[in-house]
Amino acid sequence: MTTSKGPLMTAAANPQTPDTGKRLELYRLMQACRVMEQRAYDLFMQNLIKGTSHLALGQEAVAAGFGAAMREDDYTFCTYRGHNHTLVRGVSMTGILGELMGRECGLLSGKGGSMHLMDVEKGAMGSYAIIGAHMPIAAGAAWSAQYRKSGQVSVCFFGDGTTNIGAFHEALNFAAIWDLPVVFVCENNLYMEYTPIGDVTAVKNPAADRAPAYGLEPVVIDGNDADVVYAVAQAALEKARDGKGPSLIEVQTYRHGGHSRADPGKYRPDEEVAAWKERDPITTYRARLLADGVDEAAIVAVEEEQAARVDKAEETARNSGPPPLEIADTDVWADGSSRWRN
Amino acid sequence: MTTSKGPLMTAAANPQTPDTGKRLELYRLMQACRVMEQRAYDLFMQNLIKGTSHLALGQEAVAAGFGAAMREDDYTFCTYRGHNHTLVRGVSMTGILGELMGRECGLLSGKGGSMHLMDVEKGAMGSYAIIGAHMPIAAGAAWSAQYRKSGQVSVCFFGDGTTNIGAFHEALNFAAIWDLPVVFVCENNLYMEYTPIGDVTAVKNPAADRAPAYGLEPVVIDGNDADVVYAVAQAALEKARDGKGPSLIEVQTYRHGGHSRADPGKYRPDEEVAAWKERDPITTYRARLLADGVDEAAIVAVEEEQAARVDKAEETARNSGPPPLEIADTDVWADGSSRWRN
Amino acid sequence: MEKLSYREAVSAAIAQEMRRDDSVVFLGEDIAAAGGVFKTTEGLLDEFGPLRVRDTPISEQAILGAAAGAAMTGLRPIAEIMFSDFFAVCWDIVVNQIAKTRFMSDGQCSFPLVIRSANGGGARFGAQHSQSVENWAMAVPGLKVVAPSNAADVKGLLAASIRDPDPVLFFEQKSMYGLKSDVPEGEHVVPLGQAAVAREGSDVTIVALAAMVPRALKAAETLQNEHNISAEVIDVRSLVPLDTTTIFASVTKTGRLVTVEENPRLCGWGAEVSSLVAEELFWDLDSPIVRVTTPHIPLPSADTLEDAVMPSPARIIENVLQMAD
Amino acid sequence: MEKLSYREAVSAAIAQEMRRDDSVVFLGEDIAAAGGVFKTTEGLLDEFGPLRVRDTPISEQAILGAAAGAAMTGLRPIAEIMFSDFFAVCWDIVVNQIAKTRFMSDGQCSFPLVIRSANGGGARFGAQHSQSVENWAMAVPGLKVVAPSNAADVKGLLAASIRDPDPVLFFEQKSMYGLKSDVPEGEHVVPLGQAAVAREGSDVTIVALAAMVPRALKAAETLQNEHNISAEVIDVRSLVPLDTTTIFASVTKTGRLVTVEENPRLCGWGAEVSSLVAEELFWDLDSPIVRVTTPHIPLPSADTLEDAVMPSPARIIENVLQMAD
Ligand SMILES: Cc1ncc(C[n+]2csc(CCOP(=O)(O)OP(=O)(O)O)c2C)c(N)n1
Ligand SMILES: Cc1ncc(C[n+]2csc(CCOP(=O)(O)OP(=O)(O)O)c2C)c(N)n1
Ligand SMILES: [Mg+2]
Ligand SMILES: [Mg+2]
Repeated sequence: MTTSKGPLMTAAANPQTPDTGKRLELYRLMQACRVMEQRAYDLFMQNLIKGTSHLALGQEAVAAGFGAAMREDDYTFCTYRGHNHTLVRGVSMTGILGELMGRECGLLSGKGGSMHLMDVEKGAMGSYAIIGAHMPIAAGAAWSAQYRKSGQVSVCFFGDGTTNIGAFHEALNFAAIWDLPVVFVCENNLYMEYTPIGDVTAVKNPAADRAPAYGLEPVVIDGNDADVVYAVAQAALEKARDGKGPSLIEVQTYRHGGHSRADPGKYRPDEEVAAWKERDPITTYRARLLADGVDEAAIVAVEEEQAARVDKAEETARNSGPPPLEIADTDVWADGSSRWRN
Repeated sequence: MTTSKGPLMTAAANPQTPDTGKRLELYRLMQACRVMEQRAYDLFMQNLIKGTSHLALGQEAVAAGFGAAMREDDYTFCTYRGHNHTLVRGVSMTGILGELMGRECGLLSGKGGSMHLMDVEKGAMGSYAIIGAHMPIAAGAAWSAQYRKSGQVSVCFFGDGTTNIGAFHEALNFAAIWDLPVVFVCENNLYMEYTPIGDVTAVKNPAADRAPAYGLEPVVIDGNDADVVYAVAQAALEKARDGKGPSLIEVQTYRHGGHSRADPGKYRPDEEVAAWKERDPITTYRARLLADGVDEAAIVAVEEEQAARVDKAEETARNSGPPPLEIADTDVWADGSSRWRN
Repeated sequence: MEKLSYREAVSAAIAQEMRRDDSVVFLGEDIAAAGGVFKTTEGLLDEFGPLRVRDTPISEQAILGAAAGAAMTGLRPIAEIMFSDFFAVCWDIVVNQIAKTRFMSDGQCSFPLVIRSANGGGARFGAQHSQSVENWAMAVPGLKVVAPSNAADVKGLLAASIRDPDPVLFFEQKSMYGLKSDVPEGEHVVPLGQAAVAREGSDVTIVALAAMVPRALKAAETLQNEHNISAEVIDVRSLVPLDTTTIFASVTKTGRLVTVEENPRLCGWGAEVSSLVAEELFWDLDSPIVRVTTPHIPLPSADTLEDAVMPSPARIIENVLQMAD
Repeated sequence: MEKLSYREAVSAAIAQEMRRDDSVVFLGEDIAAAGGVFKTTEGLLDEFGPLRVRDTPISEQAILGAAAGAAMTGLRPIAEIMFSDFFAVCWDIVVNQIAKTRFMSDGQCSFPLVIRSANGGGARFGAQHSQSVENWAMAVPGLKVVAPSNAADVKGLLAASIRDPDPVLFFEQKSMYGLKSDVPEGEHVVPLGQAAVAREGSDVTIVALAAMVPRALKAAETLQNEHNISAEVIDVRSLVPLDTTTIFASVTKTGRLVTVEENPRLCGWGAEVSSLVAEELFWDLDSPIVRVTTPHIPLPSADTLEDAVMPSPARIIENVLQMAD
């Protein structure tokens, strides 16, 4: 791990233990993500979710850590693997599952799909399915916040594989020269789809080793430790809000499953998968809470609450019909239509 | 300047003095570039060159240093500011001036223009006018050489402003991971068109400070010293030919004129222009040759030869007619036609 | 009325809109301190300052990404892509992000932004700086596409584009930057989606865009004077929304249609207009529909070659005469 | 004959060509070790080794730039762009570099390369992974554009594309990957630029491409059985070169033309074919030319919505019947 002495690495090295309320919130957010995505997996198996879907099982601490640290009006930009980043902003679980299932109750009435979750009111500014594209867009939202002096920060999540595409480079340089309030979070889960990231990347840490190319501090943190993520997120958000510009944070984590629905993930050594499952962000966090004396009943209450929540969400989504066909060609334009002629 | 200890910086710090024959060749190449581009400027003023043109007056040592070091079958990829890089590969001066003038004798019969000079037989693989685009293409030619085990090296020239576009990033990473025999040469002339490069770049040395992002040695050299450029070019070419992969070399230089035909270059402080003109690569090299005991007659002979050459080239081009109109729609396809239907 | 060049009308429109709306911001390469490589944006930095008029690096994806993100969050950005050929390096942001996100989000967000760009041939810049690419944009759902043929329309249509709640690609034909014409003084806004009848006529309808409009008008004049053919010339002005009402009314009257476009041959807006008429006004047609285009080739650089391939008044006349045979 | 899926025909063609020509190399994301995300390239790494079959980073500009540079210098690269939507991130290399450089260089260099890509809708992938973008390519001079409708054509046309001295964009319709059909065993090459008469008929010509061909055939069957209308179905196969001979022969015979395309409405190949016919076969037409397309919208994700907007046999039938009225 890089051992820089900047504010972010300091936060990573000495994460202040948040109060129990916050820690239970982190646990709750992770649980919510976990049960929702496990349910999504089951719904696939029943062919109730069509198309594709990219789960982040195992990566929940990243979404939760940032979700817990962000201000209500901050912006999230994420990817096709963005169910969790969207959910932690307070977005409806029913809306998300409904969208995956293509139902009327879906967040986007079935027009977006699993790769495009978005809830502008909650600051979930969209999930983008073209690698890297959302990075300059996130910078643009940060520019807007800077111009409007709103104090909002834009947080942009992406993967290790994304660090090799042109838009990554342009967005980082752009954000740096304009001191934009944007936090770029690279979730290094070791794979670009089926290819180990090291096979296609000229440096060891695909994001952190590039940070100096943009005048930024190299930062690599443990993405399976919600406390660490939370602490670093707070530091980066504060830095951005203070007008001190962007951050690039490399978060080491792992997806338990394959890249997408179609992928059993067999290209990964069994021991590697086993080792990371040992480091499951949720079970380890649960153990830590208990060790730190948090009441098990409070933990179980969170678990039961989220289990009930996902059951309810699934039920509502199942009972929701397909979207009305009339909406298929609406909302191309601001007038609600798709009319291209008079 | 970066003070790395790698082979390229070593070559830059202690350039071996080439023999007099080679030094006169370097001088001859620089003279050829200078007189050709000065003539191009005059031809503009007479409106015999239409459209636009981007001169590299003041940057000749870069083209010359590489031109003198490259093997006959190596590949050059350059930009709209590529008259010199093309010329030094042994390309016809008449062909170049003729192309700028849109004449039948032009290198491309008037179909390419000043921004697209190309002479495949000489290894001048094209001048590209979209910023950054030729960088992955140069990598591709290097890949081909590697696959064919031909020992050829691809040399790719571009400007400081080009380091901020996505293709730069993709090409560098790609070349690095495949150990491609390609030398990327960033001619840092301090300006991206009319904008000082520092205003739009997150690091001080736009290329060298990014080299580590691709696992490469940071290299900054004096691009107005033909001996230094030649030595570093040799080292980089050798490294590439030995299978040791790509290099990224930042060459500090300056264009005496504006960005293009339309630009008087007024955004630059007078003292800056004056200081760089003091460091003219040609007059300084001439003085050095004399100081090192090279016979002035030999130097003058080179000058007279090139003066005569450009006169002859201009005359031939002036006497050449416009290209036959029939060629306007040929050579879209390999069969020579532009037929898109049967 | 004041006489403005096509170029001056650009900055006039931007200034007009920046004065009335603080949320209008402007970014691009060399647009601020240098006033634009085509000198279309001179004076804007001085009047509106460096927070609203910003020079960028050569990072077209970042430029348009920034515009997109800003538009989603309350601003009305104007972005310049210096030459329209460069849309190719940032096409994803245009077609996959800006054009689609409102639809995908079920209408949750808007992209009130304008991307201006210098388009088209005639400047002897060679194949990578001369394309007419308004067709690329027309083919993509979610983009409005505007291309003015004179200074008054530059001012009025650009103002309307900036006010429009949807993303507009605004193509300035670079060969026309120097042309001066009358422009209404004071606030001037021309609604999008209304073609102009540039010349009335009764025998044949010539539909043209941008730099092809003056050529069509020239052809129409010769057709009248030398061949006694009365050509109606329609300036399309905006490809999306497309004013089929005006075009159809003319074709219904004349029974004959010629489209004149600078684009290469295949899949241009001319094909779209032609096929619309072939579907909806078939029974009104008195003769085949003719498209005049540049051949399906990249543009050559030499002046003589470039002039030979772009549609000329002579080529338009020739086609109309053949049709009348 | 052997039964191959559309998917298997891809690797069959690549293997066939790699065996006969050492200069054929193949690169793309996850195409080697993983055998492709659509499993179209399984076995190639094993047979041809890691020097000829190479996995790349997510760097589409580098992938196509590498292919371009390699093609200029003696190789015959095949590059995969995983989804055709991603052409937008590397469009410059395609349209400004690969398509133009032969012309600009006065014929000095060739680009014998193939870019394969999974194209089109029907997989419920949403708007950024479902577009049909063959039109984007057709509009650009210098690109050949191929889109097969069955496994035999995948093998034969892909082989021909690899042998072709010009750049070919090869669109594989992802909704068809699983479909099996008869494919000639042994060497199989289908020349580019020849449309296929997929079904003979005399009353109306239906011109279709790729996944629309089976839909057109289905419609033709119903038209025959239920309405006694004899429809001829033409599978265009390659948009550039375009086989106007076969299309025109059919329209001359039937006097009626319907084009069926998956693309959004504007400026598609259907408009091109329609306007060609409206210009050159006007007097042979017995009724307006009709284009059936997806509406001018991004594709929605939900299965019900996606099915509703893409051209269906029912929609084709309806259009033909209206025409016959
Ligand atoms: C421009 C582009 N190229 C390729 C893809 C296909 N693709 C989708 S996800 C993916 C891998 C991304 O890896 P990474 O950035 O590490 O993110 P992760 O999936 O691991 O979260 C690829 C190649 C794409 N969506 N966009
Ligand atoms: C993609 C793209 N964006 C913008 C331009 C316009 N443009 C041409 S040259 C240039 C400046 C390039 O600066 P630099 O890389 O430093 O090279 P120099 O001209 O100084 O040699 C720009 C912005 C272009 N040709 N291509
Ligand atoms: Mg990853
Ligand atoms: Mg420069």
